Amino acid sequence: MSRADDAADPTALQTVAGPGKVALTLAAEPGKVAPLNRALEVFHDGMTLMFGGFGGVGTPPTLIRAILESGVRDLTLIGNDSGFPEVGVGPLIVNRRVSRLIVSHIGSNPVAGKQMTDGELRVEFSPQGTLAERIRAGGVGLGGILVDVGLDTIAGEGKQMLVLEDGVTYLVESALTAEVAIVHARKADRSGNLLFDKTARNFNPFVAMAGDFTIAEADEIVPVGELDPEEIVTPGIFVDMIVQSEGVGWKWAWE
Amino acid sequence: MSRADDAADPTALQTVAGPGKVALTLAAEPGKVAPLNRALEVFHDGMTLMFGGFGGVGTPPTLIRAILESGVRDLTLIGNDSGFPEVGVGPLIVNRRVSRLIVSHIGSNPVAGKQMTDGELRVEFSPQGTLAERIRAGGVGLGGILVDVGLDTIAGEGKQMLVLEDGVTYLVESALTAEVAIVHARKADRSGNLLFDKTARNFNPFVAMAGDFTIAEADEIVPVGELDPEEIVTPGIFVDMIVQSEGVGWKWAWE
Amino acid sequence: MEVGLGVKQRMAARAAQEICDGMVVNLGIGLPTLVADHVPEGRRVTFQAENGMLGYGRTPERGREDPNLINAGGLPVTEEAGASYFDSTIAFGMIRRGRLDLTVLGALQVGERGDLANWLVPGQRVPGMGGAMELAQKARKVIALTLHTAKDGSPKILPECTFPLTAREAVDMIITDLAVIEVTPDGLLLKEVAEGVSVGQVLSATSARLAVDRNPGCF
Amino acid sequence: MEVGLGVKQRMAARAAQEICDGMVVNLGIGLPTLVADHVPEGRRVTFQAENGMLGYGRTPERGREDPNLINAGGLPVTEEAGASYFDSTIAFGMIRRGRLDLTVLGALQVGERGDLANWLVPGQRVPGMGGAMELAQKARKVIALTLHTAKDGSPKILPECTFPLTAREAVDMIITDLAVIEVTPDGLLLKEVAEGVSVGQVLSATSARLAVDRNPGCF
Repeated sequence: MSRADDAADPTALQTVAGPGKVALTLAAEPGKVAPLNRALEVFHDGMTLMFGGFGGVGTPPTLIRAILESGVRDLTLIGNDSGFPEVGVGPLIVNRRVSRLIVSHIGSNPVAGKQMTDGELRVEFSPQGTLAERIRAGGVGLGGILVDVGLDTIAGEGKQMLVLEDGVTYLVESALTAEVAIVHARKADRSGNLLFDKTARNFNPFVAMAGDFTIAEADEIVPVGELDPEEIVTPGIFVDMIVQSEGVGWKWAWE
Repeated sequence: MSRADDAADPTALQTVAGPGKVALTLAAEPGKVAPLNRALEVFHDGMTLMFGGFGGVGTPPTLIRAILESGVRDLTLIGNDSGFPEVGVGPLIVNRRVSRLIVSHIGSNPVAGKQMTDGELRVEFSPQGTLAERIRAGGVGLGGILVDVGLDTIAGEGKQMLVLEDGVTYLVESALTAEVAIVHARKADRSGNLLFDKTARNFNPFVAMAGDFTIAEADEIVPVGELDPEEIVTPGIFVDMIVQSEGVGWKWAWE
Repeated sequence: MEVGLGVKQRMAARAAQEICDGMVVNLGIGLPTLVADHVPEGRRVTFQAENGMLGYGRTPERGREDPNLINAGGLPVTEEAGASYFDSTIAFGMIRRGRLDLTVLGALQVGERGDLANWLVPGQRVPGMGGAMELAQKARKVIALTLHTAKDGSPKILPECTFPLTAREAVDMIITDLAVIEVTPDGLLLKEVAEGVSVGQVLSATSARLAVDRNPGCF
Repeated sequence: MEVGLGVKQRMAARAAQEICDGMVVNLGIGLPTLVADHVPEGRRVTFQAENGMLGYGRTPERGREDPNLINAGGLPVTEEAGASYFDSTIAFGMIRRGRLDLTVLGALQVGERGDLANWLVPGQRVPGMGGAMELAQKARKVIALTLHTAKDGSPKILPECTFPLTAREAVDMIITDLAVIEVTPDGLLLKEVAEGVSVGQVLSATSARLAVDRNPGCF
């Protein structure tokens, strides 16, 4: 018996629903593949949105563009970084759709820095590896982790601490989840099994687990059974919806 | 600057050494591949040994046989379970080489149960998912995890608890590492990159990370560059030594 | 009392009726394992094994077993289309994260508020909890599949468990050789009796308070 | 003071001398990235990128970049034989577990006990720490690769950092445009000076106590 509010209601099986609050009927669609406008139904003002990617690489471009065009605002974003002004989640920040960021750095997006300095954007920093583990902890249903990174710096200030039985002190870092998580996959099968592309994997596999409702944007969508079960990085059980990627629309920072 | 005792000593690079105390010169061997007798040098009485496998499936058979023949005793074993009497780590227990077990169950090995009842074997149980995360936490250098499984049962008794800022109570579960970890891989390249076979993967990938010195027994050892970088499950950096498997010598429980 | 395979198969078949189309299901060791062979025709079900597999299929033919393709109970299985392999942390990630629709677990005792005890018999056997705590506490629906009484005839469905718990208020439904019982906010409710079994027989074999449905069915 | 690429390349080349055969190395963003191009002939080195790659190689030819094959600084790289991809939790697992032999990081300030500050300029810039805390605290050897003084000429090697720290007592060696300095248990030790630079020049550009090696070398 799950303690969550999604009690054991068999009718819930008629919907595509994560463990959280978002539920969406997809009866017309075989599997979890949906058109982009269906994906947009889950986004709303004030929501918490988690994203895969690292410097924009591996951040789902089509979903970001659609979210931007949808006009949703007051977002809390959780992910590695604020992208570049025109790459990754950067455009959401530049266009003032974001009120709060939980990230490891914003160095590549000066607009984020300016909004923070101007008091328009709340930014909470975690060391990158700690942030990754906080998201993963949320994704696998843990309450948090104990870590000693940054313990004796201002990054540890004001945080809960704990002395383990062996006498060593750790920072207590709480798990992170989000109403919706978006990831970018190289390939998805229609049941949501995902493969990623080289270093575009980065935060995506654990972000996929940490969404109460997870949407994968895939470069290629294949029938169930086409992926080698040994190679699958994200099992489909963590993915609630799949949309076809329209490709990266931005110009890379190094170009 | 690492806080561990393995300070930044460039001469340490002449040895194959994990972050812990075991160090072994392998100058004569290209890569990390070693004959079985070299692997045996790292085992000693009273040591902590972590093993991959689940009901014996994925437990390295050749290493277990060699450890048994070597006569080392008074071992602390950390892994999912106590195997069957003739499968997995079972023979080490049956032959009284083990003084302490940290596992999730011993139901498949009645000898372990009898030794526990007779006071010959100390057994510490963790719920399986908690145990897996404790080992992984050790493997990725965390101090521990917060988990609510078993919180209101005797499994939580005597354990540290912690109330997070949101008011939810969790058990504090410390990370686990071991002097030596042994895993069973389907394929290894000579730099230690590993692939596993179907459900023989189980505990192996995170056990491989949690050893201060990790030995992989591989069914097949291939040159560096032969494995697809996208498919590698355990990056070679976590593996200190590779030995050729001689195959499973036991008869499976279901046979 | 020794119970024949026929009775066990009927219990498993009844449990399988609770599997709805599209569910992700984890079957515990022992009796629950039999459930896989009774999934009603036409229902797509994804079986999860906590050692690290999603999408396993039926038992392979004798002689075609793969020693590395095994469910969490240690028995050989097969691979269905769309299957995936992963390590056990991810397997339990799915479970703790609430992504499992249903688990069927064995039971030593069930309390009337749905408490489950299935990992330790004080003074007798301490097999350990394995993955039962995560499954009982975190699956969306938990079925206890168990004989109605212990070998000595004593009731297993009790006001309070006397054995150490696996999880509190975890069980949603109890399926036994005698009955199907729902755990409701108001207590236990007898929904169905086995063919040839009377309501009175069920009540006398149960030491927990047990309300009887207005119109109990039969299975 | 604007420093030419030649000086930076010489600094990078000096840092590359610290890479021993077989090392696993992580290079920070900015100046440290240049180190990859100066690894001495014949030394096998495995570069790790904390986004999730082990075994990347040199910068690809112009026009042959792969947007999904990128180091942690966001720059295109290539794949060496034996490379592997993994998610960022595993990348930091390697780092926290002490499996990295060497990291080369940029610095805003270095304290005389090896404290490192490189993520925040109070009142000016708050780029965030990224992965620098893990790298500085956990790599077996940490080199701070930085200009000896700030743009306004003020010393960056100080008795105590005035900016918030990335990690305490983390740096093992400081390589600048002027000098190579070792962090020893007894404090900073000037080991080498840059060609054409005098020991006196280094001392006057350093506000931390700085002992001078009996026989300082040149690079």
